[in-house]
Amino acid sequence: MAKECIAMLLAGGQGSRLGVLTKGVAKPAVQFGAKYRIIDFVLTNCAHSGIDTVGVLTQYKPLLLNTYIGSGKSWDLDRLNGGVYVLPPYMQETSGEWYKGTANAIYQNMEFIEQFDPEYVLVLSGDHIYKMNYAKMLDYHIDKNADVTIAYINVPIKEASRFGILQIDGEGKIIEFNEKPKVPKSDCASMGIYIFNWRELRKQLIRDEADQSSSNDFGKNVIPSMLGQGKALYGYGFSGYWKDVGTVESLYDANMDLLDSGEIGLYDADWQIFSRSPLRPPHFLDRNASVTDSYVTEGCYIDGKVAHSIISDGVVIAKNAAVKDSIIMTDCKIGENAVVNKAIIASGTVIARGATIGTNCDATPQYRSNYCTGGITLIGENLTIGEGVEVGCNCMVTSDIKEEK
Amino acid sequence: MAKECIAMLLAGGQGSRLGVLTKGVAKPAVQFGAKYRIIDFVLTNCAHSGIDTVGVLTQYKPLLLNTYIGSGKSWDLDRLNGGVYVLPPYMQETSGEWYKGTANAIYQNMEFIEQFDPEYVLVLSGDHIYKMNYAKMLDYHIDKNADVTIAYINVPIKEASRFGILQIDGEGKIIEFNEKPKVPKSDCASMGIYIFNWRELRKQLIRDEADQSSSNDFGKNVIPSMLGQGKALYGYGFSGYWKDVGTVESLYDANMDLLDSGEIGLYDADWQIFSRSPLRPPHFLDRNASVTDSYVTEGCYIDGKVAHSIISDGVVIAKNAAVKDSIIMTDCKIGENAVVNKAIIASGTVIARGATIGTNCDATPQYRSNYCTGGITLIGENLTIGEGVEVGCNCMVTSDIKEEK
Amino acid sequence: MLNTMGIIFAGNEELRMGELTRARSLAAMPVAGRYRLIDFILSSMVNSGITNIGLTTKFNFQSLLDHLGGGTEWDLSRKKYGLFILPPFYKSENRITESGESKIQSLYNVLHYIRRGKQDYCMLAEGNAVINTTFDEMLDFHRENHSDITVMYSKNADATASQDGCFDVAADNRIKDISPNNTQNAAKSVGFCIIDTDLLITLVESCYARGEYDFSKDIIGKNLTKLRIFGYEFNGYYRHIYDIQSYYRFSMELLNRDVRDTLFENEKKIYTKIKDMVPARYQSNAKVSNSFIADGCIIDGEVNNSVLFRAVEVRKGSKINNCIIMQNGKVLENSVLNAVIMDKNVVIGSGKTLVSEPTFPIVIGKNRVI
Amino acid sequence: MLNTMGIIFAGNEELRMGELTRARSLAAMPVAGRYRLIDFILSSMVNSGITNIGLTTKFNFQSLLDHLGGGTEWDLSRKKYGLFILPPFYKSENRITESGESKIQSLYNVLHYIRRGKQDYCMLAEGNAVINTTFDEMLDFHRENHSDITVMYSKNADATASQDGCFDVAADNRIKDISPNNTQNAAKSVGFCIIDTDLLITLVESCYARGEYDFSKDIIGKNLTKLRIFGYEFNGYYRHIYDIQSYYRFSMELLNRDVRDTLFENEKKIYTKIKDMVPARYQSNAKVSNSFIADGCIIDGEVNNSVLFRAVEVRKGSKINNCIIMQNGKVLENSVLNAVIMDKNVVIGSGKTLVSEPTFPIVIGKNRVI
Repeated sequence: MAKECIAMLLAGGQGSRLGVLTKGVAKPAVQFGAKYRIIDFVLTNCAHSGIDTVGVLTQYKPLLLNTYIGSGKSWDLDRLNGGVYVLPPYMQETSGEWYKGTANAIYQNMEFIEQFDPEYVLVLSGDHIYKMNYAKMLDYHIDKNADVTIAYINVPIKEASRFGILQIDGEGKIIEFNEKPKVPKSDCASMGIYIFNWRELRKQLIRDEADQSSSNDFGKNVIPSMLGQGKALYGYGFSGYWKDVGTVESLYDANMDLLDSGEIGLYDADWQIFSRSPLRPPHFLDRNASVTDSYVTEGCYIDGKVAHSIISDGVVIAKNAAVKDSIIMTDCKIGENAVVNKAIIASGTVIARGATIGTNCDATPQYRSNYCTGGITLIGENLTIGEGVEVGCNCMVTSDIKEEK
Repeated sequence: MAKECIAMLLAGGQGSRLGVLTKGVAKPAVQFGAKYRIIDFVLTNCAHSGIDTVGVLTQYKPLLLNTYIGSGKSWDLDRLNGGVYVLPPYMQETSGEWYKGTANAIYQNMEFIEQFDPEYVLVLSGDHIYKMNYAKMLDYHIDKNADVTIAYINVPIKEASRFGILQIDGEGKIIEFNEKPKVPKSDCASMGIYIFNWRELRKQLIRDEADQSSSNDFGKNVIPSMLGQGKALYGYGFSGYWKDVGTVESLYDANMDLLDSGEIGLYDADWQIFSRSPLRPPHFLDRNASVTDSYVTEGCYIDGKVAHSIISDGVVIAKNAAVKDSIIMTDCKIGENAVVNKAIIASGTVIARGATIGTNCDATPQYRSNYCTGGITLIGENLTIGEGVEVGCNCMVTSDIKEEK
Repeated sequence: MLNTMGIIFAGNEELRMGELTRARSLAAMPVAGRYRLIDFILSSMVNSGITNIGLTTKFNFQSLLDHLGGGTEWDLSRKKYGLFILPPFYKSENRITESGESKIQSLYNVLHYIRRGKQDYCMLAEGNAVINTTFDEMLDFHRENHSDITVMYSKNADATASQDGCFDVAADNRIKDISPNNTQNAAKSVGFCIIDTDLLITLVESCYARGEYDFSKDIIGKNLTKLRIFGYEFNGYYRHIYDIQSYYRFSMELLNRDVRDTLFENEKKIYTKIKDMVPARYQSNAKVSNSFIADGCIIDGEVNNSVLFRAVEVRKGSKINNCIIMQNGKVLENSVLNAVIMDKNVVIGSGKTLVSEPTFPIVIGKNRVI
Repeated sequence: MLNTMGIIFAGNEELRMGELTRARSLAAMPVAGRYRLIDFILSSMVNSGITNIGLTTKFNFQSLLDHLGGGTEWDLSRKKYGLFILPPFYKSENRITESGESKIQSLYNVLHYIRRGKQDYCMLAEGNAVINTTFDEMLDFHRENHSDITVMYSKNADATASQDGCFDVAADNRIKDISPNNTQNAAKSVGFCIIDTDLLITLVESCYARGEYDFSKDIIGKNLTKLRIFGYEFNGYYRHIYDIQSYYRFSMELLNRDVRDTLFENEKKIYTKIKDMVPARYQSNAKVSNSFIADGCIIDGEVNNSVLFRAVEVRKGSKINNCIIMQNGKVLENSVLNAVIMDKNVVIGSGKTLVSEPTFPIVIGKNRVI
């Protein structure tokens, strides 16, 4: 059952810059846009690109991610030949080792790849929001006769130093690659999406593994080394919505982009975003509800005011509560007269009646956190913020706050 | 979705006493009885006992085992609520650690168990061949109001020192437990099957984990400690076929038991042994074939002589070849005039024409191996034994043997 | 409840449902924003631990087939037993359907399926009931009373809904008589009964042979003295859907929190086919109250006292009151609707007015553009 | 081949199959030890990358439904498209089937399904073909020739098997005429064609309206000059099963290694429903040669030139020659069978003799005890 191209999805990172949001789950499993999780976008891309075999490399708190992926049915990846496989680190005869870097993670799973005998291997990361037809990128790769093709996107030059930056010639060939350069020479940022010829990748992984000084990372080691060896590296330009949701602020912004720009195109009938839906009834808006400019999904009960917000399944918003510019995750409860402003409330949390989140910027300096920038307040999962409690902006709450007596 | 009882199946061991058979796979994934794998028996037990939630703890080379288990559909364990979950070791915020012992493996997955909020946890190992209705054992456990119930079987007293040995009183209460005692005080051997009250187990696991001197093993540490604490431990007697297939010889014997005694009862319509079947056509016996006292499964082509043997799927046995008292695994090819006697040939191996395996006991002392006792010859997977080569008894072959020129 | 098999009569075709059941069986009727009618009884059986369930079908069960698929979403894609859709049987010689109109004929046609099951009890159920319950206690009752047939009844039930009539139930719970006395407080059949499987086979064969096709009269009524036939009272919420009014009435009852909670906010879930849908989107001009809204809707108008199925669009300036709008319904700008039932894919142009009273809802058939 | 939808005519009911198709459609006929006839064309379509497949059905398709379930085992349990079983459509007013006898009537009844698909091409196929092929090249041929309809033909084919007749195919591959010349070397229809979807809808509607129901005559024959209709030659192995002789003949051909290899030892698999079975067991007195044996068999007698389906038992002293024994067949001690076809669950007692010639096999119906 040889496959032309299989995908390897790097989903092992903790995503520690997401603060308390990744306390219990790996970053790709973080909720997004009311009913999705971050990984849905990449798995959906695979499904629509006709890539039916995907290895998902996990190691950080994979339980929820594994359960969420399940048989892969939700992304049409429960295939007879192929499908989705979760690949944790494992023990060999003598010992086991954790994934050291992105390249090492693939290296440790060469045997998995071999069983499909693929021509090409697509390497993806599980923490970006975008829609991309990998089949077209593969056509380009084949057309260019490349050893590796790297997808890139043009970014504002002032942000370029956060990325791996490509310099490409008129033919699309990469002539220079710099991982997070201080002085970027172009605005072509690597999206962390690679197509390799498998035979070549195999060689490079073995070579990289043997190099004691390597940190076994694609961007830092393998790609620069291949460039040095004179291999054929090509850049594949992508234009369209693409967002790295690595920080609390960028995750918030990407959610708000859904509401404001619609650029990601949730309504594209030919490119439905697949996700694993919970089984809940439609939501109910009661007599006092007012909901505008918002996404609301199943199982919610709303009797309060919701403006410009994203409401996940099973959320209860009581009478006279006011939620604005916020992201409320699964099964949160917002009590009567509570106010939630520009906040992310992680799943299962209760904001008790009269509590105020994110309105007074000077309040609660003790919760201020470097994770939260741009005036965003982040409340962790399964917490209770007591009656009448106030939490200020740029704060991150990681444990219950009791009402003041 | 609270569950009365969930199972935790320890499948992480390498099973190194099986020699070359576990070179590429974990022991529970080793083939058995033409179309089964060892783990099928325990998963089948769960299915027929009405236990619909099973965590499979893996860490040694889990790829084939994970792929084999898949969605669990083959064992009716692809359930909407519950089903089968593969649980590898994972990374926490600061670090990850491999499973140190059987108890530690469960300890590391307490969060998994908690989500089902079970009353009882059944702990199983994935390397025994037996049929058992765990529902009856659970009834017994509940009836006795036990903290833990241990299934035991009566063994010949001379073998008792290989096992954990229970001493039980007239009520079934365990009054003493000795792990592999030199001088066994009874013939009641623990089968490594435990039912715990989950609350009690949780406490014991935390306590055991805190004990620096513990090797975090149920038989060595947790059970003796609970006995010391005066907990209510009961023994549940089992009679019926039960075989630990931990060594090459015991694996061979268990296969031969299938042929000779039928004690395991493959034909019990109410207790079908479930397995993941390959999709292959019926097998074909050609004009020169002679097959007696044997099991043969799908996709085979046989034109030679097969006596008292077990032939897995896709095996080809050419004209005038003679296979006797042997176990031939998936996709092996036995060439013309080859002779295979009392051997286990692992999958994908070619015994070229005229080769002789296991007839001359004095041949090839260089391959003699401690793994192979009782006159059994073991040939590893995907090897080629060249034309006319002879391999003696009690030998283990781990690499190709070229024909002598 | 592992020793019981289920038979659901999903072949009913209610002419009183008019256009709504023209191309689908009643059991496949969309209800409650994202479900089909069959989901309720099917889920109740699954939640009772019944894993061998057969559906008798008659005409036009394509939408039922598409909805149920292999049964996976109801946890009925099982190795042993599972969900069986039982199409009508034809004698090939003369191409005449034997499936007929009555429960007894339907049962006769699926006797091969009933015989194959190894369960001692058989639960017979109507496919058009809205209910979320489990039948464990009813089975216990059946066993404890050494009952041959146990019929579930309710005193609250909507009388017109009862398909198997009313009963006189004695103090010892035995059914004394079939009663014509269809009053408010009568014991009305809820449409579910438990019967010993062997007995069912015998009764069906003997009735069929004699051309007696009325379940209530010929199986219950005629055997009241010969067999132990008991009534089991059910006090919970249930509704039968059998005409447009009962459909509309139930849909409006969903706006009561108690009804929603009973059916959906329950440890026992109502399973249904899952589709990928964007969350519901509320635009700047949305004004929605007292309404049940499914995913995929895009609302920029006013919606009150209504049930909106998946992917319904209500544009700016439109006002929807007391309506049921099924999947992919579209109401363009500045239209006014009151007491309208829109089947799937109906489009209401801009500036239209369709107003009736809740006692007489307007029904618009599938795919219509107005 | 993602731009093609498949329609399989699985409603055929061949009276020439006698007792073997009394309670099952021909497409559900057990073949080759563990398969059903439908598996071949279904797998060939799946292996060609067709993911939207509809099966037209007519009578008694219960066994087909049970076999196919949700389509999982053919990789057809897909989010978008997948496998659709299309039961006959009835007008509810008068309960008259519209499904009719002909392909054109069948197609007319599933036009709603055809319209829903977004594929440009439609592959029409008979449900009774034994074949393992892919249709990619045929589609390329169809496109390259700007063909409206491409019909697969074979010169080797068994003439009586052709349902759509023979053709005169010109050097440029265009079909010139429908030929009555059913000779050894004629271009005989294999029963598969590719047609542009929009054209198919138009043609079916227009034929149906005029009461023209003969696909070969009314769609191919009458349009030979108006449309570009091409023949595509297929040289591989295929067989149609249409009567007892063709069924028996094909089963015996399975004893040729070439035939088995073509069908089964191929990168492209024939998918089927998987059942749990013990491996085949050979006892001490077993003497088996030139036979195709499925799992679950227990053999202690002599078996030659035969096909044994799953869980067949042949006891000591019995001699089986040139037989086909379907699932759960049992031959007790000391019986002699030659050229017998046993349907499922047949039991032959001990000491029986049932002997015929391969040119005239004895057929024993399902569940018989002899």
